[in-house]
Amino acid sequence: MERPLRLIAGNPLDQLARTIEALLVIASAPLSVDELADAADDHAERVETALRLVGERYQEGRSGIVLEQVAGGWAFRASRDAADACARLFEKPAQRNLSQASLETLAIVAYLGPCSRPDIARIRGVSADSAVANLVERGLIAEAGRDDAAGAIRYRTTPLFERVFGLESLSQLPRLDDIGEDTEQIRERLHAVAEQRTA
Amino acid sequence: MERPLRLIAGNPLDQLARTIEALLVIASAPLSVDELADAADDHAERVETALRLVGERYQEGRSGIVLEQVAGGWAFRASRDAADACARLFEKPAQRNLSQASLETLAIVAYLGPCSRPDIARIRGVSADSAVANLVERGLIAEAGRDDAAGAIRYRTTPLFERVFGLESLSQLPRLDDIGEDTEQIRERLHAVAEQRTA
Amino acid sequence: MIVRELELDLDAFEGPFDLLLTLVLKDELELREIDVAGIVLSFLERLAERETLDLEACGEFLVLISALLELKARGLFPEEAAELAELEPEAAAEELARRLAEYRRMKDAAGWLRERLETEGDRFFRLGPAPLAPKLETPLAPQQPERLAQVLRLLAVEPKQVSLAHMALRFPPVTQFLERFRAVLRRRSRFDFDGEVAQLSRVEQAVAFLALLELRRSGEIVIDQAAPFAPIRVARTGEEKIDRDERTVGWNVRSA
Repeated sequence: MERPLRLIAGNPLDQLARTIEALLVIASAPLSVDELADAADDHAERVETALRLVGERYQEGRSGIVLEQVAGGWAFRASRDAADACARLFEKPAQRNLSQASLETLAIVAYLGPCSRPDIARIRGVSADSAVANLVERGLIAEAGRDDAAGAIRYRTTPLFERVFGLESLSQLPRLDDIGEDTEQIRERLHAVAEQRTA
Repeated sequence: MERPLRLIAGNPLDQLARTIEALLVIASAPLSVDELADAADDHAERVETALRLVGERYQEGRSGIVLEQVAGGWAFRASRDAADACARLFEKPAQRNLSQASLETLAIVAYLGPCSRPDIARIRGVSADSAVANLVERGLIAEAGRDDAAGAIRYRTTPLFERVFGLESLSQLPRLDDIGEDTEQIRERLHAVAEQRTA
Repeated sequence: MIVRELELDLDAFEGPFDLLLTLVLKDELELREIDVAGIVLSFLERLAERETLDLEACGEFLVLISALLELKARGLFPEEAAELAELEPEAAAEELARRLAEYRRMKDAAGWLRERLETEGDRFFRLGPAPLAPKLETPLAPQQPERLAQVLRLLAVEPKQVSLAHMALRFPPVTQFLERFRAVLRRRSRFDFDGEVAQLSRVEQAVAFLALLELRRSGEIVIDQAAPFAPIRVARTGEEKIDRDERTVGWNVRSA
């Protein structure tokens, strides 16, 4: 398979790129530039340059293996083209059937940083106990120490959360304005009901 | 219309090869030809042909990722050239620390003597199941018979626990006179506080 | 239209309203898990399907849903209900608006996450080690025993002192009022609910009201109210001469 961007064998940068490929194909989680540099015993800047080479080679449409920057590091994943085939063979236990309650709880933990079950219940207006337990079991949130005042356990999102949602870091979460789409929906349903009444 | 196989991008066989790459890069175990064929929704013979293509692309000296046939089927591994880097990656995070959940669970078992998971959950205010499983796997706690009343499995600390914490025996644990004079008082105090927290 | 047969499809509960009430009353379902707005919407949608406005169903529903809402609010925010009560009405409204805005933002964020799941759902990646990767050994760092003592001390720290107002807002069990009303009805064939609960706190009154509904549901009593806000009169079943128009028949005969 000759490709225009093929890396020239023997070139030290090419060798570094191959080392990075090797590290990423066996890694259990995304690797940061520093982790890659330490393992490859090379400089972080050179690792960054080599990562660009790797990224050109492993991109959507070119390869079944795709390099992505996610959860504070770099990782290989399957190409989107192969999603159907992957879905036939693999489950997605972390994100399958996430309920609205779980998503709201996840949003609160992601945006407000470490927070406890009482914090979450206060915002959602309903108990967060089962949603929190469910998210912990899925590995999307994890315990992060205890609240100083009340001693309640606090939770934060995990690197898996960033990976599932395709985020480089939590700072990639969008800013939120005050207009609630959900409120809008409820209003629409109410209007629809009212119109039916008067019709 | 049968056409001779052409090994250029866009050719279905090349696409199958890319699908196989995608499946192999996310698999946690080697995949057999049949598994690959089922997932790719294609014939086993075509999968075998495509695997030859993948093997040409991912071979020693050409790529950091190498296709390997092992007992259970096919899998990617790191190239031998990158062996040193991989060894450094897997040696590096040599020392781990205990999570808050594990530390709390360990402290409860160490100070209060054999406890069941419900005992621990009662004091922590949250399920202890994964922390207990984690500590058992690490060999820091072990099963110690069953609870008289409910029949739940109880856990005690192990000799490894004492080694890790540099203790000759549990009697060397730091005193907790500020909480209670003896185990019973400490237990009562912890239960009382836990109840207040969940009230 | 029979309010208690209203079919609900909520996160925490699926089934008829009647069953939801029963489960809440028996403490088998946490009221705080229930999305009350979802119940209201279901009711309105059902109402809209009908040609005439069912005033009786509306009244019954309003009473029921208000009792549920008040119980839920006080159960969720025992301390804050007291805090809010201390605020001037304007400040309290502002505080509630702030919380509502915060909740809306989080609903938005949840919506964004849901969309993101859809657009990113075709990204598959491996969880856990690669099949041919070296086995990862992660020996534990040597630990200080003092850390064990520290975490236990933290577990033994009493949470922030709760106010007495909070204690006053704790709920008596519904069964307490079930027993009480049954006892009253053994002595008398009928009584005036408002008079019976006049000395109680608002929370106790709300719980007492739920007990009343439960007694009616189980067919032990009939209830009559001459007009909205008029005193609620309670009578043993079989003594229901006050129940001339049988307006409560749906609640005492049909209970399963």
